[in-house]
Amino acid sequence: MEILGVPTALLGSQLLVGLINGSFYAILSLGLAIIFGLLNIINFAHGAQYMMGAFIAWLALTRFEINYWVALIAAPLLVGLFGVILERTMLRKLYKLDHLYGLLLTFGLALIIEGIFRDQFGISGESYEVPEALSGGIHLGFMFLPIYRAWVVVAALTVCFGTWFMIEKTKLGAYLRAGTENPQIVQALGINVPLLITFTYGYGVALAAFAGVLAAPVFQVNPLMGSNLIIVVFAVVVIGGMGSILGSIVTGIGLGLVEGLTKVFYPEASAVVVFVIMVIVLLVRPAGLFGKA
Amino acid sequence: MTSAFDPKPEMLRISDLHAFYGESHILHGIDLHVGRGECITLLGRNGSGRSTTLKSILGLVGRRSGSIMVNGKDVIAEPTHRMARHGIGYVPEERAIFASLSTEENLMLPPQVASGGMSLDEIYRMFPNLLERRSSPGTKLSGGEQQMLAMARVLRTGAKLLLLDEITEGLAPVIVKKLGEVIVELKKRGFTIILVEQNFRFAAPLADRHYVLEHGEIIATISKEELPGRLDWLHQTLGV
Amino acid sequence: MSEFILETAGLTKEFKGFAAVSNVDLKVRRGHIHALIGPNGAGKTTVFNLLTKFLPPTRGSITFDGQDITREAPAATARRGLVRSFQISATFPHLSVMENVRIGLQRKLGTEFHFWRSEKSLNVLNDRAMELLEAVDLTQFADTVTAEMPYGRKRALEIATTLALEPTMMLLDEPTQGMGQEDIGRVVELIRKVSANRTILMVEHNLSVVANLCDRITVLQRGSILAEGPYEEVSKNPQVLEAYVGSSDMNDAHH
Amino acid sequence: MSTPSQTTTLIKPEVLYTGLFIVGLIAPFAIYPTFLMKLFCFALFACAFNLLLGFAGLLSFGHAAFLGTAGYVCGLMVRDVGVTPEIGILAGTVAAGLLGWVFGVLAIRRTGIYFAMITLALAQMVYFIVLQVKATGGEDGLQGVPRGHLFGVVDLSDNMAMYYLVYAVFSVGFFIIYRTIHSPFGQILKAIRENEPRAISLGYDVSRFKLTAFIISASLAGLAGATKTLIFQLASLSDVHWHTSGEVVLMTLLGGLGTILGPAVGSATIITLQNELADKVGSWVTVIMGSIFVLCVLAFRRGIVGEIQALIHRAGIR
Amino acid sequence: QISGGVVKIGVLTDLSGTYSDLAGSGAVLATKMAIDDFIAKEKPDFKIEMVSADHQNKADIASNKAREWFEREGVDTATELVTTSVALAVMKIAKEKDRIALMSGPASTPITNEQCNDVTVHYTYDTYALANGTAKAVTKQGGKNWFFLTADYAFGQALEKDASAVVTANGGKVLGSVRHPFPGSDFSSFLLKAQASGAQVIGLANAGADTTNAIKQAAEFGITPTQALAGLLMFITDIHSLGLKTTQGMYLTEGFYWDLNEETRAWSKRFFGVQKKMPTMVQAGQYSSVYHYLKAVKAAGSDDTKKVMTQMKKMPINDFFAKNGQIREDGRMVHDMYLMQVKKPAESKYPWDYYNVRQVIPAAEAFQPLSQSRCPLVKK
Ligand SMILES: Nc1ncnc2c1ncn2[C@@H]1O[C@H](COP(=O)(O)OP(=O)(O)OP(=O)(O)O)[C@@H](O)[C@H]1O
Ligand SMILES: Nc1ncnc2c1ncn2[C@@H]1O[C@H](COP(=O)(O)OP(=O)(O)OP(=O)(O)O)[C@@H](O)[C@H]1O
Ligand SMILES: [Mg+2]
Ligand SMILES: [Mg+2]
Repeated sequence: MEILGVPTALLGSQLLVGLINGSFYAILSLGLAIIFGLLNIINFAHGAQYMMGAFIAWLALTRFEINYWVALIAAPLLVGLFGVILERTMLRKLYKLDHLYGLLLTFGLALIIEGIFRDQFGISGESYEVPEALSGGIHLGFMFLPIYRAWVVVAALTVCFGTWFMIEKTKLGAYLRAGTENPQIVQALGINVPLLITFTYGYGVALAAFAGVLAAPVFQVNPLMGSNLIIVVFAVVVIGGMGSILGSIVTGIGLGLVEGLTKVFYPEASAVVVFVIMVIVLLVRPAGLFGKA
Repeated sequence: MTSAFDPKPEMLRISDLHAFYGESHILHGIDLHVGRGECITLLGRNGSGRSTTLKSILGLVGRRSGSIMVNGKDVIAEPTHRMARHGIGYVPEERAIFASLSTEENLMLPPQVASGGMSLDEIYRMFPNLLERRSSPGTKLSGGEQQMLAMARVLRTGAKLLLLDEITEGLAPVIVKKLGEVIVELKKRGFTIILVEQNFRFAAPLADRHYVLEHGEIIATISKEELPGRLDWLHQTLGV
Repeated sequence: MSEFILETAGLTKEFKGFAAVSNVDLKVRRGHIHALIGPNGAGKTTVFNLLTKFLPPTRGSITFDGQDITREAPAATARRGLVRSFQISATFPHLSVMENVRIGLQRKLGTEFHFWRSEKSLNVLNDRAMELLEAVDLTQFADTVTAEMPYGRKRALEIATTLALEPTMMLLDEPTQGMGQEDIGRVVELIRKVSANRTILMVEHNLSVVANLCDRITVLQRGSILAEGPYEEVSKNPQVLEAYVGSSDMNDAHH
Repeated sequence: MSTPSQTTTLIKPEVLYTGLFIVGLIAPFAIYPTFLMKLFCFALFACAFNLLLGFAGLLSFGHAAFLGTAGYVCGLMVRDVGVTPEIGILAGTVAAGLLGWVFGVLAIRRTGIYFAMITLALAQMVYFIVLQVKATGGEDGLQGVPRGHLFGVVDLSDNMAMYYLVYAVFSVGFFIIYRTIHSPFGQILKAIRENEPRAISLGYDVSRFKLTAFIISASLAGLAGATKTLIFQLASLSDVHWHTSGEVVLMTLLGGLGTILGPAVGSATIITLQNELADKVGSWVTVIMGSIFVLCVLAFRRGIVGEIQALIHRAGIR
Repeated sequence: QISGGVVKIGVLTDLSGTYSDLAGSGAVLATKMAIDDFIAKEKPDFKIEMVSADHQNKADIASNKAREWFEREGVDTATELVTTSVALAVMKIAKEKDRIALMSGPASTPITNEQCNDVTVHYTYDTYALANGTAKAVTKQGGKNWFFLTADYAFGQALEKDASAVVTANGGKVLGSVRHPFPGSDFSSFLLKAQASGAQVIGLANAGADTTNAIKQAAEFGITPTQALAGLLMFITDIHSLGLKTTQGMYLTEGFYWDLNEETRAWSKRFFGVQKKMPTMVQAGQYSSVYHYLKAVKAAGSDDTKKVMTQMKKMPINDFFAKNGQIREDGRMVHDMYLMQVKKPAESKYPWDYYNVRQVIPAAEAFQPLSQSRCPLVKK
């Protein structure tokens, strides 16, 4: 069977691959959306923090023989802590200002982080082996699915929906949303907003690092692995609606799929398809697919 | 004016409070006190520093100095979010309704800091408008509805010292009247209230004492009893 | 010329099934100061938004000066001479007071797109701007950055800027909100002064202001017109008293 | 966004600008002209960008598209069609203006971060097209553009001749920006930035103003790009890359957002640093650039010119 | 008759970007070594200086720097010049200013074809040599059916075109190709297409991170054992970063390998002592080209461009890098190339022991023959 000259088996496998990539988008854009939602900061350093996650996992394995599973917890914690420090020392000073400044600061941070890693580890990057327990794959009939990729989807979606639940369905979420709008008043109501903000940034950053550890066995761990991804992830967040948690998750997965399809039918355009969609979406639905106008 | 024989235990005492926004010095040494269950007002022209006084109590100004005693404890060094734990509730003049939250979420947002907060039912009975708009997002409310919500939000928390900034602003007379009743009721229940009001007709009968501010200083303190005699003076200074 | 400058017929605005304004037939007589009052949430601001095209009506029509303006763009309506103020003061905070007024005056020159022309070409407006500032008693603030002025003065400035357009009709949304008594007095006088030769529609909760200024009052409740007439008449209407004042004496509602 | 307050300058603007103009005339005798030319191109680019961000409050994150497109158009016209350089520059500018019109129509309906993102997305598409189209030479860039003879007469391969052309282009561009800011149009633009609903209610068709500003800014960015192509005799992909869009934001911010001279000063600083650091610190360039960003945002938000103005202002008060 | 009494060599390279590992600071080091060795060995009567700069892969920065060097600082030759856009820009300026451009890093064939000029030497390798070497050898060894994974830009397309031609010429077949955006990070979709094509060999017509990611993911999706990968533009640094486990068995073409013989080992170990990495062919070529240039200057007794160029073309190159290397009239330096196969992890005995040399491709076959040249300088 063929659809538009493409065998359905191939199409199926492409969709599956799209879903896998979508999971990465989802988890990265979720982190961005949370940070934007609460801090009103467009975290340009997100890509660098993702890269840090991957590098920490690699360093842990090669220098200290710390395995993947420990790294999966430890790297986000470490990077999250790094995020907490950044927030306490720098970002904190920008909340009252225009979005622009947060974007610029984190842009600068990204340059610094990437520059340092590049100086330390070179540009070609390092290779991280798929952990023993997840190596190999399953023959699905239409394709060979590496077990690790399946694990990525499961892990990413679990974390995404867990986070979504925490934010949308608990009081914490209401604090977060209210804190975005008027931190002073929320404080006056008795909520420790600075702490809340610090932890949120830390959490968003930790999500990036988590994605980084997930990505380490899939992609070559290199200092620029995040900077190439980040622009696309921005687009995902914007299409989903800035600050919308569910929006970022769903859009992340959806765009992964769309991109997968583009790779089948018009591969050259797969790098811009996200941007084309973004322009169309914003013209039709100004606040993004899930954003509130 | 401060009588040593004041029977009511002191809820709040402010001494020599200075406040700054950036470079500008707004409050120049405010001294005032409120006993438990009292209601006082801060009067003054636009820009005289009434709102700033309330904000300074909560630590929402750039910088402040002096002392702020709540229940006998100096809290000036404490961060804003701790003030609610001391039982202070605040209705800001700009209302500050959260746009991304629905009316009910706005109501449910503040944590309960003490017992004695009003239940949702009580609140909806007091402000039927809110019941009707309970699931509508905060910013879609009309000006007056937002004002009611801001007031209601604080009543839920059980805060015992209420700082109310221009709460009658933009409200229809029927609601203003109701608010007056609410405040009388609150006083009865032992709440302590600081009112900042333009609507003197509203504030006058409620207050035990009036502080008149000008350029960030208290220029007069008028007790309830003295009020009739000072009306002319007030009229001259404030145009009341 | 019709005796009514502004007429709406069956004006309705629904938000997701909730009718904020329903079937309002509002008629504003030329030259009047007309007040729109009503309990909170009655739909007054929404009516304003409809009249000035900041919201599209769900149903109904709006006629201004004999023209149907129901589907016009907001800026076009403003150019017709139907100009609004906002419930929260609306100035250009980082421009000087003089510049604020000139923004209003500038349109007449027809050079607003002339990016090649020096701004000195705007100096011809200065005299008129000063006149307007004088009218609202702001001459001594002419060079002040607007943000630094007290609230009441900003409202006055807003009115001056609006006047610069020489509007046939002004819509004022709670012009005295947040003002001290002395400012209220000033603004009331101001409105009275500028009402010469033009029509004013205002929303106002301060009934002493309404009693003082307005020729005619429309009372909205739950999106519909509850009563209409001169102050004396409306203030005796028991329904109005109940819905709006909450007592049997309108004077209770004066600040 | 911080807005410049009306500064009491000790020096009259006319004197200041005349002085600077004369400095520019004699500069190439002291400083390497090619470097100066590059500097002027980026200064013009940043000033054009600042017109939009600093005076209309619109953050375009895709301005490289105009710089690059104009560069390619000018290069192709001069190299392949064989027109004289001034026609090439004109063509590039017009192309950028047209592109600006397209971007503008699509983007100005949104504000804030959405505006930035739409412009970024559109610019990414332009990047994609430039990468794909044969005529641009893909990642090799458009190479070997002759400088040619200005009006068919003046040989521009002489660096000094080229310098004065660039200087003239910059001066004209800068004057247009200066004039636009201090024009009736600029006045309305400021009003819109300050309070958009109010501007509408005063009868101004806000989107037309924004669009006009966008087109002016895009055209001038194009002017800079077209000139740049002639200077280096090449147009390359990095001109349309989003990094360039980011760089111009940095230049503007570093120099002083919403000040007239700021972007020029900022771009001069960045270009000089890039040039000097390239030899000295090697791979640490990005780290240093990043640190400047961070420092700027945290400590010198008003930018170089903004800080100086504030100093003068303070001195003036005392 | 040396201008200013100094021969000044400019190293214009990518110190911070994508190519910084394969050229970058290693190329600067190689240049320094070449100068030091030359002074020690040949005792020249002129002074030699070196300047270096990071062009950040931007043609305009490179162009600006090169101009400044030539016009202001009396630089006699701009060297290294990785990234084609940089190379093309600088060679034009060199021509205009009558100076020399020595290119070790860039890969594009237009440098010695359409764009060629008489002041440029393309020294180490080019896409033709790599694609040709690998594709021919693999096809000949039975890898008849090919599928290309191509970076969607001029460079990738050129690689694909060159390699396809070689495959068909040697009796192979190209079953198809897929263009992926550049840069990409996830190649699984494209690899699945390649897999579905049933080709024996998947040719990677891309470079850098794209290549390494594709290789890695091919292994992950179980493609590699069944289908073979052929890297058309790979460097030892890529192998180093991917590790032998993922790359074992791959074919690639190199212009240099540190572990070829005593000479290469000796030089490379000195290099390693400073850089902590073994040299790539670009870095080794950089040394060789600079040394050769200096020799030509000495021989010509002048740093005049024309004289030095003539001298460089006249003298054969014989050092650890090349045996009987020759600079042709189109500027191409031709020398032997090596077809390598990546060792299995078990075969690797010591650090950086990565390759088995499968074939030495003689200079005459390794590069595009002059007869096919599109360079106007070539008299036909
Ligand atoms: N955030 C701020 N930054 C700088 N100055 C401020 C700020 N808020 C208030 N001010 C200034 O402080 C002074 C006192 O303001 P405050 O709001 O306390 O006055 P108020 O008595 O409440 O009057 P109003 O009726 O206007 O609310 C005013 O001059 C005002 O301009
Ligand atoms: N955009 C909207 N979406 C949903 N509901 C809205 C919207 N705007 C207004 N409403 C509702 O419509 C009703 C009328 O609002 P409006 O702002 O017109 O009241 P108002 O008469 O001006 O009241 P107030 O005196 O309190 O300002 C209110 O109940 C409000 O909650
Ligand atoms: Mg106040
Ligand atoms: Mg209203």
